[in-house]
Amino acid sequence: MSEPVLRVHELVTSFPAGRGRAAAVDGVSFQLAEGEVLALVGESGCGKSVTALSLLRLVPKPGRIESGSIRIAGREVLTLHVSELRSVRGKEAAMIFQEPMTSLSPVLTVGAQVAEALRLHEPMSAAQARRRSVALFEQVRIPDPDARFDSFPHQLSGGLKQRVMIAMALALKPRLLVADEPTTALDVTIQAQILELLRDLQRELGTAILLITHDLGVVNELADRIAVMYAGRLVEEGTRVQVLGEARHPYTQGLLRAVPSLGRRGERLAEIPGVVPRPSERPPGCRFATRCPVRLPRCASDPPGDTPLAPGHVARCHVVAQELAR
Amino acid sequence: MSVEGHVLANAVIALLLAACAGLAVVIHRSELWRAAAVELWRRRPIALLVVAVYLVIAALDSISWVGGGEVGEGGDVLAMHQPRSLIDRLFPLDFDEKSYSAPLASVEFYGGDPLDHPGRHLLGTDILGRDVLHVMLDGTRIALLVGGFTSLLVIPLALLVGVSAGYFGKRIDDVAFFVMSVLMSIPDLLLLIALIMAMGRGPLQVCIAMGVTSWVGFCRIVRGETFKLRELDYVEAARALGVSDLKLIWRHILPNLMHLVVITFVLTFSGLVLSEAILSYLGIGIDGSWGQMIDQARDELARDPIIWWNLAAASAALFGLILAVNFVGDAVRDVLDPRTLRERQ
Amino acid sequence: MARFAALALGLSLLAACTNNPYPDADQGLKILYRPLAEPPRTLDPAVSYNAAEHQITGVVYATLLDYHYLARPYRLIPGLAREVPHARRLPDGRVAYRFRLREGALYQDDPAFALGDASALTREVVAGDVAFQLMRIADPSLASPVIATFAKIEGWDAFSQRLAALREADPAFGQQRIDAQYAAAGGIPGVKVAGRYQVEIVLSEPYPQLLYWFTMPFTAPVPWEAVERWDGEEGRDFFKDHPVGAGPFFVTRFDRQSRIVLDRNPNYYGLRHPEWGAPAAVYPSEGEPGDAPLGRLDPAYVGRPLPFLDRVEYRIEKEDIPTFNKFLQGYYDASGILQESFDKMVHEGALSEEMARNGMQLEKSVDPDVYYIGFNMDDGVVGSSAGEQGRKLRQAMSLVVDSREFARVFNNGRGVPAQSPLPPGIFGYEADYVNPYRQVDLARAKELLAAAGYAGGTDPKTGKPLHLSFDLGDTSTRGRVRFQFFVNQWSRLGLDVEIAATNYNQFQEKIRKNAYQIFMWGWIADYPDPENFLFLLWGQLAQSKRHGPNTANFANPRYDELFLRMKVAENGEARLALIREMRAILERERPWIELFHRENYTLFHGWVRNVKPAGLSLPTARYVDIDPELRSRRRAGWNQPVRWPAVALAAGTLALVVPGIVTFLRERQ
Amino acid sequence: MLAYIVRRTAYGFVTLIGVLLLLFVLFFLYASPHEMARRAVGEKAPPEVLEQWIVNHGYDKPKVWNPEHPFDTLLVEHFRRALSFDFGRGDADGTPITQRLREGMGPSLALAVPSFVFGLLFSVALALFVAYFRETYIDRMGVIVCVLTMSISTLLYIIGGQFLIGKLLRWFPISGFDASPSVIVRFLMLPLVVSLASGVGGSVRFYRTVFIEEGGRDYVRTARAKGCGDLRVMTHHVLRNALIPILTRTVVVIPFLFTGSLLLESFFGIPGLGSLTVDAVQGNDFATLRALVFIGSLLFIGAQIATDVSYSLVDPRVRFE
Repeated sequence: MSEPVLRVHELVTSFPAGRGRAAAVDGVSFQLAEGEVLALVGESGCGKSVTALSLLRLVPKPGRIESGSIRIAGREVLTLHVSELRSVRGKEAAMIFQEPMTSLSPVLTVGAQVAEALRLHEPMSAAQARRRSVALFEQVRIPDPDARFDSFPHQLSGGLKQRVMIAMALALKPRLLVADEPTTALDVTIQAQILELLRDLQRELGTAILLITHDLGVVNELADRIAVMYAGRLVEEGTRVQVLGEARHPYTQGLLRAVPSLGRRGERLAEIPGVVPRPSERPPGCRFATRCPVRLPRCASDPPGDTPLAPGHVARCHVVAQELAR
Repeated sequence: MSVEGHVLANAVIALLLAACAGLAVVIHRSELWRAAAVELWRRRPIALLVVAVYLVIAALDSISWVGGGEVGEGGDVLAMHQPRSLIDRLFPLDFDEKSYSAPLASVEFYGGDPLDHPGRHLLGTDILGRDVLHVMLDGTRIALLVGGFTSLLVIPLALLVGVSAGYFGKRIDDVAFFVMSVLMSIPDLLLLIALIMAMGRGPLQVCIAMGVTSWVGFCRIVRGETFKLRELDYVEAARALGVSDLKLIWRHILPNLMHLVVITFVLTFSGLVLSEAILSYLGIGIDGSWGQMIDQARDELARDPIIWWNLAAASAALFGLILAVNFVGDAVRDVLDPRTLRERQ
Repeated sequence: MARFAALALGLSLLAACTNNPYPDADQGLKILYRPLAEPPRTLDPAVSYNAAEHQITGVVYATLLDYHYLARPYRLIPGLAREVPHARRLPDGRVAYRFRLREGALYQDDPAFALGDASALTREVVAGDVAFQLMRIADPSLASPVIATFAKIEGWDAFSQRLAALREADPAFGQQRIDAQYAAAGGIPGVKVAGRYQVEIVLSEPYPQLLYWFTMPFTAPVPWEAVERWDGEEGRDFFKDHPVGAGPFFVTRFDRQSRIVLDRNPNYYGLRHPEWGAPAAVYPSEGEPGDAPLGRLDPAYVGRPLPFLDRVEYRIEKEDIPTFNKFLQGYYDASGILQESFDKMVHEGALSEEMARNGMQLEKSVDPDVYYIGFNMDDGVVGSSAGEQGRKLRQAMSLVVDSREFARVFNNGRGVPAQSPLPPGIFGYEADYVNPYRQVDLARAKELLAAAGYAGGTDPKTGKPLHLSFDLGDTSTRGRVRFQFFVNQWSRLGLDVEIAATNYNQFQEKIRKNAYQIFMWGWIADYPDPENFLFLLWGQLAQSKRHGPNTANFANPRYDELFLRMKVAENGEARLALIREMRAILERERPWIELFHRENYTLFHGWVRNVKPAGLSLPTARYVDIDPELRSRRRAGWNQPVRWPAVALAAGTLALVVPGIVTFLRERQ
Repeated sequence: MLAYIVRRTAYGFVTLIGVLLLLFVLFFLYASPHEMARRAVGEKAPPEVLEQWIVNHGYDKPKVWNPEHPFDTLLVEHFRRALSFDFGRGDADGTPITQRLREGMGPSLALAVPSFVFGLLFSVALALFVAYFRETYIDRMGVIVCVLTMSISTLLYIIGGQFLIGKLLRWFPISGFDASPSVIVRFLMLPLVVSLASGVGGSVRFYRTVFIEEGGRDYVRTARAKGCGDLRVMTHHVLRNALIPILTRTVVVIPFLFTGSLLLESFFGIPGLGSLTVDAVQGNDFATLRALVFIGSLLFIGAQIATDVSYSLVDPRVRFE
């Protein structure tokens, strides 16, 4: 197998908390192959978005990446010089964000913002940039693309703005697209359209996508593989079928139970009791221990290790390990 | 200050103290405000203490009565007929020297004649031989009078106008808005000057003039916030349920404005005190203020050797107060309102 | 582009880094730089009556007579007149003076002269102009402060009244040309123009001091064209801002608020007609014994036509500290000593070594002036209508004012404590005279106050300390402190004196309108005669009655009678006796609290030549010369900017900030 | 757009009328001509002198209502004078006010314009710098320095500046003014430095907050994600967006320009409108003061309108109809 598009190893990203710092992402490792769609799922506050931002070193101050390794297309991002990093951003790996409303600068035309992305990486004239941008608009199915080029963000609907974001992200045909909750802020009908667009474009361009979401419906639509994250760590990872169909980690199971359409018929729609602990209040052992319905005594003190369940399917849970051992 | 003046001043100070006590009770009762106060104290204990010291000095300097004390032969007979405050009474009645003396000096600065009170003038004496420390302490009262008394005039008025304009809208709002835009379109200092010139010079006039100029800012913020609050769901719901306007304002609008009032008050305070210094230079400030001291002392920098203690004392006193208030102001804003006001500042 | 702009900005900053307030091109010119504390209110010679303004009007207008620059006691010499006229006794006790003007003296160039002759830029000074100016003084609409001084000229008051009546009767009359109006009013019978160059002044009674007035700008010839033309209408200047005279300099730039520039007048008779050898237009060849050693009789100057300067520049300098600092930097040529810097400048009565090294010169003189606190005698409390009570109050207040202490605190001890209005150097001043009410005696003052009915300073009517107002023409905090000194002294008596300060112009207005109680003022002699001081208290010149200079409105029949006799008496025992009696009246009545006679210390830079302190407000610019080369050299030496703090500040900031930047950038990798 | 400008100007005019009314109330109704006369001539002036003053200065007409000549009133006169810019003569020395205003305008602008422009550029640059290093000690130090400098009275800046820079270091003339192009710069330097020093603290602190806030917005992240460098982010994105609050602040600062100038002009002997104001205050010159307030408001209203209109230039979301 060739070098994966993205390889994350033992990533730790921290934020100040109280007197010290706490790791929002605490030793996360995963990789993403060419053309693959990996969904990173979890409740809000579990560190998904920070992981996504860490990939392009976009963690906002005062957060910072403490350790680990991030390789995009074989280049180590964390040690890149700032100027090289700039050439990775947008060209090798692009990002779309949750809020299309605020992710575009309100004082520039959307066309200018897309053209900027192009001209930052490839020398071209303004006219060329405009032509390419309009073509991109067409590609992301924006109606009347030429006129839209000169629109300001506030003149566009949310869906259109997200299409502009996608156009901007895919402008330079990056090998990796990080999509941070791309549909959360949109209406349900628009959500479907955007997902469809993403899927089509992914097939067309062969871009690998890291999809960050808490919506398992979206995951089901798009993802090849799924990684479940809880309190800064991955708790279960596997193919879509493995995780959605044969979830073993109690947290994943809880998540699935909380989704109406995927929950088993006849059972009460369940919620996971409690909330995600704050980074500074995490238990020393398994982080889910405080909320876990089936916890063992050792869960509170010993961090669980990887338990391989099937090829590509891993869970981190003492209970699963115990069951497996039995 | 005239003889009746000091009685009035005593009454005002009593009122202010009562208001402070009342405020303390209110703060203590309300969970939210108490938490804010605790947080404030945690963030800026030193600045708060400094402000408190100024307040105490001003309060002590505001309680005055006539009589007591004796002057020696050749002393200032007039002083015996004038009210003297608690602060004044910390100093002997006849504490003046003939002219300049350096801090803690035992002889006059020029000529070297022995002083009447050698080594007892901690900050020296000014050109007329007055104890600089005494003059400086007296200035505290003026500064706080300018800041505090003005706000006391302004806040109720601004609340009244701002809330009714924001809440009732229509004609009331039109009128209020017009008045505000008229006042706002006159540059502050010019308006101040015009008002003082029209009303005549004097402490009360200065306070009123400052009140009028700072009123607009208060009022604008209150009005805008009331607009917003009026549209809130629970207020609309209460109105739909037939709660009377007055009760609504009292229960839902006013309490939600208080944090803005507090923040604006603290933030305007330093501006007011600094403006007074400018007025003093123009000769329409309040007698005995630090601004006037600074203005007097600017000649002294030209002396050779220079006389620095007068300027230094007044500037330090002014600087200390403003700095402390500024720090407290920032903290108050952060504690009470992390966002809304920052954009308007 | 941005880099270029930054470079240009930096360079221009470097270039601007000099404290020279004058264009570099002016370095080589003989320009005398002088500060002016307030913009001149008026440069109309008929109205202007203050020392600073006279420095300007005195060189713009050429007077008929002048004082000898160096000789002391002061001596009259002819100016525009060919000789100093003698009094000619006429029947009925009248006296006449005949002035003969020099023929061919011209005014400065001015567009106003087109009014008389369309092609003219200037014209000759003629006798009619002298008469015209005298009529202007008499013109009631001008409110000249010296209108009463000339009342002895025959038909003076009648002329004033006729003019006023004509204007009153017909509003159109006032629209006529100004000289036509005067002609219609019939002129002043006592001012007779005889031919083109002669004018005779007839006085109804002897007034020997009259001649002194002809050294002052009041009586200098003024062309009617200028008055007519500069009327302030349709964007034209006012005559008071646009003087047109025949003097050695003329105004070429008048920015009221910032600067006034006087250039040498090429039409000046001294320059145009050196062959005349007019004594007032050449540098004198003799003086006091002390003048030669002090370089005031330098052969390089003696006998040369005046003026020597190219230009005189006045800058408005409202604050005297910056002004003095500029003097020290060499940007003003002469200055009084700032009280604040006295100790540095003067050491035991002489120039300090440091200053002497800088080539500075110190001139000391006691001015023929008197500073005093006056009571408005028309006032019901402190005035004469309060009778004995008022007198005792004034006496008590006089007894506690310690002028020696005042001089010590505020004037570095400069100033002679005044015992009477007469300063040293004026006939009638007696050094051994001691005024009993001018010796500080608190106990006596309290007794007198009690006798006046204000025991302990309490006003029996209100039961509170007696409230008086001290009206002053100085709003500065600096001035306030001074006045507070007196207030503090009076408060020792328990009197509550309030300071009511306005600016000087407003104060004059207040005085003019008799709206004051206690005031402080000074008088600088117009001419060296006791009459010029004692008339300040002559009842006929009361401010309230005739807008005269008797600001105290003092009116005492015996004093007035003595005054009239003293005025015309020759200096001698008889005159001294009269003065003594007048002095005794003042001593008892106390319309004034005499404070001090100023002791004047003036500093000059080494490049200023031919200076002689003149107690009278004589315009000196005519005689003074400047060595511009020496001035440039000294200025350059004194004003090297100290640059290291800028470097240090920049370095300090960098040292503080750079580590942060470095760390920041390193962390970003 | 044009319609908006017209409407905005019309309201500005109405406001100006309001200002005039206020002045009338203050100076004719509240402080009657009698009182003005008393203050100008003196508390103890006899009544006939007061009357004379009032007549001389033309304040002897009926105030609001004159049954015989309805337009011959102080109110009408007051409005006529202001709106025709013919302010008559000063109460203090009788010089035509309009002439003084015209003379004063030049020096005032010579100081106000550079101090405004440089102040803005300098504080924006400094704020960008500080905001760029946010969360480092440079930032924290910057904020503290800002608060410190804000807490010092303008008077002290001026006195200190004259003493230090003018007297001790001899960099520039201590005071004075001369409009000749060869020397004007050196006269303006010291007041400029002082005005920068006294004004910059508050501005930097405000702009820093703006920049940090804008710098944390989502579109900035987007720009970074597509490969914008820090500098480009700051200039193309943050600064462009921050222009709106900067503009708002500018309007707030304009009157302070006047305030600052007032002290500066008077201390440094610059014969502008500020000095004129100080003279008017000290000379109880009500007529001049009224004219100055009117002119000040006129300029300020003009500035407000200009600002409102220029919002449309920096913020496409603003549309006037």
